[in-house]
Amino acid sequence: MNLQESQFVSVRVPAEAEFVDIVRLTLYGIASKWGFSYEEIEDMKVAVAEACNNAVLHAYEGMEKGFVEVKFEMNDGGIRITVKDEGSSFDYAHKEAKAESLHNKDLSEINAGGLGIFMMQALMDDVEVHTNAGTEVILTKFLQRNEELA
Amino acid sequence: MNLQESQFVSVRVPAEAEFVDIVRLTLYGIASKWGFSYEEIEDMKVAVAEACNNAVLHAYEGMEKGFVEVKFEMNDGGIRITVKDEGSSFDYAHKEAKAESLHNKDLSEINAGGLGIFMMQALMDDVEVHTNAGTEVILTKFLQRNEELA
Amino acid sequence: MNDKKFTIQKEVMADEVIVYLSGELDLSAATEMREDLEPFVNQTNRALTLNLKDLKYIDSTGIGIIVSILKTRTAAGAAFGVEDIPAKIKRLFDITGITQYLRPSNGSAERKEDIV
Amino acid sequence: MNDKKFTIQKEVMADEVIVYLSGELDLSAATEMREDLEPFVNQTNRALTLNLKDLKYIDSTGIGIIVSILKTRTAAGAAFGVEDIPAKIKRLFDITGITQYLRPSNGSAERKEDIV
Ligand SMILES: Nc1ncnc2c1ncn2[C@@H]1O[C@H](COP(=O)(O)OP(=O)(O)O)[C@@H](O)[C@H]1O
Ligand SMILES: Nc1ncnc2c1ncn2[C@@H]1O[C@H](COP(=O)(O)OP(=O)(O)O)[C@@H](O)[C@H]1O
Repeated sequence: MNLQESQFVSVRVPAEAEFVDIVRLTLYGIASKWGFSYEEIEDMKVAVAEACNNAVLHAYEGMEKGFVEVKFEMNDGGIRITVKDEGSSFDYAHKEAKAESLHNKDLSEINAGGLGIFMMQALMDDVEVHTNAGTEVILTKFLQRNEELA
Repeated sequence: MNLQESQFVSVRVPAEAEFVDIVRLTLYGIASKWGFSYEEIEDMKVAVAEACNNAVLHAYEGMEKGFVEVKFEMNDGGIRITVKDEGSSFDYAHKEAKAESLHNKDLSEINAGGLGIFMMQALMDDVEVHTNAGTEVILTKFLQRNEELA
Repeated sequence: MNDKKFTIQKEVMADEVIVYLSGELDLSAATEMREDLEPFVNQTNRALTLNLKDLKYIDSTGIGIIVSILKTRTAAGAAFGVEDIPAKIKRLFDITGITQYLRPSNGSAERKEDIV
Repeated sequence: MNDKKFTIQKEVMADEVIVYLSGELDLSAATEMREDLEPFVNQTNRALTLNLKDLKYIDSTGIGIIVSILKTRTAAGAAFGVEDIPAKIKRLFDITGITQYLRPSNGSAERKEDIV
């Protein structure tokens, strides 16, 4: 599986709202090629879009808009999707601690934002975030194999 | 139009046959966003695939398979698509001189290959090829504007 | 930029507005949707219903807009409902926990009784 | 690699084989198509017809395969035809100049008379 492991596809778009659908389209092509189900692809589409939306909305605040680069790698276990921007960093540990759904909340307590990180975590098997230079969000989804193939 | 001119999308895939459809998919997303018609997009799909096929088949002969990178740029006049590999170079002027269709040929004279460069030229408004380090094929399609917009 | 991937259609009646959302409600559609619906969100004398039958995609951006409409309508004591939610959209509503706040609006319930 | 984007179906009759190509005939499908059709290309006692009704994409790779089948069949004096060519595929056949060599095979012509 060495060959497979070194293979990747990447797509780079301007950090603007109207290009996020290009990333979703590329994801669709790759993930269906690599054997993910319709439902899994839909989940990944939303998770990847959340990471791209954050790059569009938050990464380049107060500076010139840059790019978002999304890299898709397949290995034995699943797909690893890296969403990278070159914007300003932020305190992920702090934001992650606050990431939660609207369950068990009263309507007056909830507000319209802050669901992005929560959604990524809910929809993927693993979420890792590096904020050294810009932000790098690494989303992993395991490939469910058929009994026969296992 | 300065902003538009500096915007580009790029996609990078392994130089293998099964990834060329990802490039076609990305092209579809970009070109429909940028206002090209269904027919124009179909023409561009084939032209871009011809350039990618050549990178897959010829660029990395006798060496380790590398990547194909495809860059889509929109400017006032149209779309500029650059298909780039890092493989061995070739004599484009020589190949271009031989690029022709099967019209006016007898069946016994024709063979199954050699249509790629001809197709790119027939389907795009402009084809430019640089073969300094690897190959860079630059395909241009003008955007037909409506009367009202002109 | 051509190729409309998100569209909004409205059916305006005496005591209810039904808003049909179709296509992909993502970040690039958010401003349009907010601006387009604002007058109806603020009209408290008419029930407001979002019909999601033809909605193909939503993410936290769209869910955020729905939450904000919900809060405005609730604060104003005005009817608001969401109907015909496709399974794949419902799944995201369940995951985020917005489902508990969504029910078909009164307006839409009456409308359905009328038809049946 | 899942998600079959190109499929080949064959209808084998006493004196004709009709091969239905559907989906995208690109470089990644070329080897499969060549290997799959080889025995029928070499069977000169049966007419060979390619039906392209459901073909959505072709490029010089696929056109090259058709040219090579055409040359083999012509050299062997065996019937070969291509039928139901969608407009967008026909356009590429016209541009490359392959159209002049393609006609429905005898087999297919007789078949049609039988049916009508
Ligand atoms: N790529 C990024 N660059 C800079 N800041 C980010 C990035 N991604 C997330 N953040 C920060 O984390 C916060 C939480 O993100 P999220 O959970 O997606 O909710 P929302 O985007 O709705 O605020 C954001 O408000 C922002 O401050
Ligand atoms: N990216 C490339 N790298 C190296 N050689 C190339 C490349 N593209 C084209 N060539 C050379 O140009 C020739 C003609 O290409 P083309 O017209 O597409 O026909 P075909 O690929 O069927 O031979 C190829 O056979 C090859 O020798």
